[in-house]
Amino acid sequence: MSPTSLTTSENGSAAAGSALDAGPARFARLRGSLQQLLAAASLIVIVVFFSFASSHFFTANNLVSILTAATVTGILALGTTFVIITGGIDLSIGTGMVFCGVMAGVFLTYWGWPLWAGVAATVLFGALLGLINGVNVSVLGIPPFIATLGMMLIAAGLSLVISGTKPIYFNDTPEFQDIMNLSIVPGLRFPMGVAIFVVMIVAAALLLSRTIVGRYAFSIGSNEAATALSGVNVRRWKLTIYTLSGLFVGLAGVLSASRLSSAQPTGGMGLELEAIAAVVIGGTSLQGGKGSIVGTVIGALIMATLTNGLRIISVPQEWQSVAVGVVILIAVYLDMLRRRRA
Amino acid sequence: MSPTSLTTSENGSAAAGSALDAGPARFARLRGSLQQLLAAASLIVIVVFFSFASSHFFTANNLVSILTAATVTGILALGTTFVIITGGIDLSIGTGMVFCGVMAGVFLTYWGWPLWAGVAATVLFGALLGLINGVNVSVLGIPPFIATLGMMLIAAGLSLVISGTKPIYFNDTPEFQDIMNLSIVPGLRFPMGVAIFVVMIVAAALLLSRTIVGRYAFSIGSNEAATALSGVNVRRWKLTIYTLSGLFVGLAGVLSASRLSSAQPTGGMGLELEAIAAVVIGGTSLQGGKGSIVGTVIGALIMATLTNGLRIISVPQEWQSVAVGVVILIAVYLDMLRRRRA
Amino acid sequence: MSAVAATPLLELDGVSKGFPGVQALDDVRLDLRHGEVLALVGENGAGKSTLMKLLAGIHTPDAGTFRLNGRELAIEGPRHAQELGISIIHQEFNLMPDLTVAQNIFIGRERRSAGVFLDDRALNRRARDLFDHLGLALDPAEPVSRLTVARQQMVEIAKALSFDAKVLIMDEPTAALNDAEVDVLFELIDRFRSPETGVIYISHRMEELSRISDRITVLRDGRYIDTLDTAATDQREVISLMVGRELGGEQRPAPVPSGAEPVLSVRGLSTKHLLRDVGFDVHAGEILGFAGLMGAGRTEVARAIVGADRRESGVITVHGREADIRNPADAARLGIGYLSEDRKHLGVLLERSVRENVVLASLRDYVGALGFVRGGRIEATGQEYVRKLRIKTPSTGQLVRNLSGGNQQKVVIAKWLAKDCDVLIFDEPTRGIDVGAKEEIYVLLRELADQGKAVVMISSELPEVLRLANRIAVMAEGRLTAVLDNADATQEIVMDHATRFSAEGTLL
Amino acid sequence: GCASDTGGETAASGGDKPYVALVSKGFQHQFWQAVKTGAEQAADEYDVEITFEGPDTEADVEQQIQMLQTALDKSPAAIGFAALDSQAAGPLLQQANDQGVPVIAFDSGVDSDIPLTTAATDNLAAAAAAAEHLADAVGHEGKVAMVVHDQTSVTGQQRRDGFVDYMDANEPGIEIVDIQYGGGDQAKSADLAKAILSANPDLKGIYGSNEGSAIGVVQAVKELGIDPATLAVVGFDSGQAQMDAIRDGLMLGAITQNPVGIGYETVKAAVEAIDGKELPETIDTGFYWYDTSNIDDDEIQAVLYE
Ligand SMILES: Nc1ncnc2c1ncn2[C@@H]1O[C@H](COP(=O)(O)OP(=O)(O)OP(=O)(O)O)[C@@H](O)[C@H]1O
Ligand SMILES: Nc1ncnc2c1ncn2[C@@H]1O[C@H](COP(=O)(O)OP(=O)(O)OP(=O)(O)O)[C@@H](O)[C@H]1O
Ligand SMILES: [Mg+2]
Ligand SMILES: [Mg+2]
Repeated sequence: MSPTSLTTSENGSAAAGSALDAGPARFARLRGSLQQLLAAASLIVIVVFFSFASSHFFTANNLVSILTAATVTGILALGTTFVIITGGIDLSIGTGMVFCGVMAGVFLTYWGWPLWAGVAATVLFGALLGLINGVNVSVLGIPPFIATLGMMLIAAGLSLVISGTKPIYFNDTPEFQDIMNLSIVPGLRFPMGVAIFVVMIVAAALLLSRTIVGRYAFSIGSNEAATALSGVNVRRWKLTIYTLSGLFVGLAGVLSASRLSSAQPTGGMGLELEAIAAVVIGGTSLQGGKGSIVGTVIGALIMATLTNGLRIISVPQEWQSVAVGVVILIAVYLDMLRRRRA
Repeated sequence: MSPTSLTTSENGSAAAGSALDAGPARFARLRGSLQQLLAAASLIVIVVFFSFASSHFFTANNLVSILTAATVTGILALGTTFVIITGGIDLSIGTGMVFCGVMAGVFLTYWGWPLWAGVAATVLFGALLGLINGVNVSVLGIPPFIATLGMMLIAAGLSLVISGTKPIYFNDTPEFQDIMNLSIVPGLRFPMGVAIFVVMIVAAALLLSRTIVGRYAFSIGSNEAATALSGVNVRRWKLTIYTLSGLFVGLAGVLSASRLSSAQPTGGMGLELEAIAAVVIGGTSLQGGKGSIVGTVIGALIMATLTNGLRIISVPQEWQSVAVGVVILIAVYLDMLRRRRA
Repeated sequence: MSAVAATPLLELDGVSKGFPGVQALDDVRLDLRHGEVLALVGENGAGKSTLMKLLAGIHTPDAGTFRLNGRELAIEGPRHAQELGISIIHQEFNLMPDLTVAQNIFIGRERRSAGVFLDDRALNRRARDLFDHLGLALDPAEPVSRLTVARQQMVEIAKALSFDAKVLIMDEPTAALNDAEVDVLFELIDRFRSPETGVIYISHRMEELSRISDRITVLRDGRYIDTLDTAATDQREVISLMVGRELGGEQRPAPVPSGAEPVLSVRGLSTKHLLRDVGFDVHAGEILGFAGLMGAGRTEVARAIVGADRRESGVITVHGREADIRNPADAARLGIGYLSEDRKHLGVLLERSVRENVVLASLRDYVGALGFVRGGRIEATGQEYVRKLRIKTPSTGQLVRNLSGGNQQKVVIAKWLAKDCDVLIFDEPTRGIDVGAKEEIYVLLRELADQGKAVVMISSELPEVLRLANRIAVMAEGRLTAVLDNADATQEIVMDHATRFSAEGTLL
Repeated sequence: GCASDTGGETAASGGDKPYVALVSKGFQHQFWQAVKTGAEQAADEYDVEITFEGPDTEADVEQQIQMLQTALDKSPAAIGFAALDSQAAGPLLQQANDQGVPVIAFDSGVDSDIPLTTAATDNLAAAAAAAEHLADAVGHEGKVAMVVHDQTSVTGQQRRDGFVDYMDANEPGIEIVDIQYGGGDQAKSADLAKAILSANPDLKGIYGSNEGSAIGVVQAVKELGIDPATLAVVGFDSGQAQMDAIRDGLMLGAITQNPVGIGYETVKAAVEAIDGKELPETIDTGFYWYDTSNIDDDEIQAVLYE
């Protein structure tokens, strides 16, 4: 029995095989995006709910406010999606972002660098922080939770040390605040920061689904040992991925400092949980191997919309976190049901 | 060749095998505890360092202060060790503890229950929070990170709602503060809370290593699917373990409210990271399946000692978090090296 | 023959490798000639996989020299091994479950369009070309997590063959395959074989050796024993070199007189995707074998019975009482144990000790008066089964991860032997177990049955089913096509029933 | 003019009352709850609708900006704003100005000419008063330490600097041996106060810069069993625990601001702004020293909260 004869001898499966050829892949992709749309169902429900609850909610200005609010956390969440897909975690993104903001102040105000140089240096500084995380995780073998927890504390401390515990203002480069705030749509307050967020979403989505970095992120998260055995230099790619996440942290630092027209040396603590929550709400698994950028964006928007909407309808503040908690539970539970049925 | 003849025919490995035969369990245990001692090496180095750096460090009073500072986080860490060993995580322990404290105020002050009843009810209330987490995780299948994040937010909000955002004082039950504060060693201010902590350490260690709950926690964390297929009711045991962790949260709530003689409805946010950090520094893996109570206690003590020592030697605050971050990285790295060599 | 052919393709000499408490390899030598298939055999834990892992660059040897085409070299890592033309199919799968079949096969060798972007469509096309060439029916776009163990094995094979390899190492590639698939594999090996290449083939299925190998190298307890020409030897000699003794002859069991009511009775069992109206009985003292092609649904029957998968319909009766089984814990309470075919994912706790694994299913029996588990008795049970099944391990405290594949399998078997079940469903229980140990396990199963237990044994090795089962149930396409008495069964008859419906298998 | 523009929009939002959004620096602490109480009193009195929000911690500038943005999106008739960082809020304040929404600053000044007035305590002066009382209590010599609630916020810095500057300028015999920051968390402040006390057994006095810090210090004194006669504790703000500590003699006394007054004045000023009235540049809401001698006075009781 030669393989060829085997091939021709069976009818059903061969036909099925060729049927799987062109159509089904496309069909699967279509079904995939339909599912993604369904994943957005909670978001849509939330938006519809608030639209009925308050006339101030579904206005161009407020929707832009939501996007603006989602921008910084969203960008952090984008970067950290890669890390989480490898099965890692990055707790340093919050204070790391603050640290990057302070460094922007150092570059632009203390050292008087030109705007472009300061911004570029800040983003690269974020990458440096990511690289250090990467070294700790993939070269020294420290568990990601600890490696990035250490970095979280170090970044928080150094932000204070370097800034002298005072905010740094961008007095010499007033254009700095335009990076986030400049309105790019006449008539509407549509800030450039949101546009940058959108660009980063597209970039992250392409990186994750269409490039080798993304492919290896999935592969490492799915089975790190097997990936290494397949001849992939896992150590190097983990370094790359943490560094990549650091780039997003640097950018978030620029945007947040730009938004506040100042480098605030405090805060950032807790932001990492928010960003990770956005990622996980979006269906990315902390076990690694599974995840999507669309999901993360939906997760970030769910969080931002909820917070905004509850404020818009003037829910007492102490009830707001209860409401957010409950809605997150319900949204993720429904998403689970949907996935399980699919 | 019978099994026996096989054993005798071999010299190298069989000899090793038989040498390891009877004594081996005991020997392994001895080596085990020796390793644990080595795990404490970082802690010892830290203690020695601060003892030399300041004469005020190694005094009975200050050591008790360190233990007191470690008590509440430590008890949270003990409970959450079980959850982490199953491969889960509990982010709700910080605000959950605050919520339990508020409920202690409700039981004792608002409702005027007798002390014992209020305390018992508070601990059980913690268990209830844990049970809800358990249901969300193991019955509804919500990922632990999200399930407990939701609970974290809900607990934070409800604490404020129920207390009316005001502290509740234990005016009717002034003995309440003795639970944590009563000095039980004449001459030395050794608070009862620390003694309770010690009792809980022993209880947790026994539970983890000598009872079926602990065994199943390891099995589930090691391979949940295989454990389930072995006829273990994984769902029920996960429920049990989250509930158990909740008991510790309830107790921590009692102790922290007792320490402050008041139920503070705020705070708690961030405590979960501290407790989880203690667990992970102690060598418990967030992947599940590995961990120990001794490790957790060492982790909690490392954190408390570091914080205390840095304050004793008056390191400027902004440098303190840098120092803590760096020391954690080094301690865990060295511990990794030790394990790898063993 | 040219001078090139005179120097072996691959030569190992004086190779040693030790792990804490174990000398896995001790002064081992081996040579692989051009164009040959060299079988590597030995008992579980003999060191076969360890030797191959040295070749794959996963472990570094403590001592020894490696020569490829006469050139001495050191293998620095998996990538280096690939570059040297050494391609390996590991005993344990090394697949990324979340990636698709095609992504798995070409991991690390992705081509990029415009220098940046991956083209999954092209990747799938490449994979489909490969499958067409190899004669495999795999969907390149399917996530590996959805594949059965056997299909995963086919992916591993396809992956290994997709390299331009000179030395192809196969570590028990047929452990999860049934006869038809084995045929295809051998076909593939034959086609791979050329004057430039060679194959090292590890297997515990002795009957395969004469079909595929040119020479046989035997290892025992980490030491080199001998190399034989396949043509000039027979199974008996090989086995005696491996285990150092003669094995008992084969006899085939007779049906057990089905006396009273069956212990386990299944009626009208259906599942959403596969099973259609499956019904059968198992009696006390009986071993019921399940035969069928890959994907016929034997595993699914077992999983549906113990409640690991959802049943669409069907009644399960235990000891005459209708049972409400929703999950494996319910099944265990009713005395039904299920040993899964997927050892790594559904069988062992890799990071826990041998003894913990052994008592996992029966842990409740070890709880003492105060609610504490009795460590001493657990240790005793661990040692009992290490002895009974000859599990090769320095102590019962050894992590299962550090055991050889076959010894891990023995641990899983021990787990169910240690629990007192009325019904044992064993799915591919002897997967990766050496011939000697297999016989011993058969004896144990027989003993269990003789003690009045009902045993269901699912196996892809037909000779094993014929050797052991009193009755044989044959499945095809999710349906039960026959239940035969052992006396009425031959390989041909069983195969005939197994192909009743044109099953969609792994093969085209 | 502007006021009437926005008035129409507000009507759509719910009632026909003018809507005043207050964005504070916090909401969970007693101090902010007291500010809120004052604001609600004024809201009742002047018949306006208010909301009161603040970030979870005073470190979270971004969250506050978010809240200010949302408040603006609700088209309020006026905004009350306690800036964590004036400059950071600059663009939004400008937006408020553009929308014609009057802004009233409270608690601490907003470094901008957009707010029409500021209702606040002079924290520098208040901290100096605390220093003065502590100096008196320790006999103008010896070591003192400080547990400050925050290192970066304006109030944290002012309550630190006011204290330090006073000591530097007026008390050559007093040495400040340590300044630590506890985030206003009681347990954390207690632990760090214990460390300070362990490291400086001869400490004469200690200052806690807000409610949580002060109670933490008292807790540390209790846990270490230090004789209150040998260690003077000076606090800030009120709350039952602090008042009890003063009555029990564990704490010498404390500075209280008038948070209810701050809230009240803010809303009152907002209403006046909506009505187009002229406002003074600042509204000083004052601060008070209280100790066993005056804690039960009506004037003091009026500004204390439990
Ligand atoms: N990482 C390890 N640590 C400790 N011992 C190991 C490790 N890997 C293998 N061993 C031991 O080395 C010996 C040889 O194992 P190996 O896997 O090579 O056996 P094998 O011949 O492939 O057996 P099988 O037929 O069961 O697959 C075994 O005793 C095994 O327990
Ligand atoms: N063509 C297929 N593609 C993917 N999955 C399949 C296919 N056929 C069956 N399955 C899945 O495989 C399982 C059924 O095969 P099952 O494992 O029960 O068969 P088996 O007879 O035990 O064969 P083997 O274990 O050798 O694969 C079910 O989980 C079913 O969903
Ligand atoms: Mg092997
Ligand atoms: Mg099967």
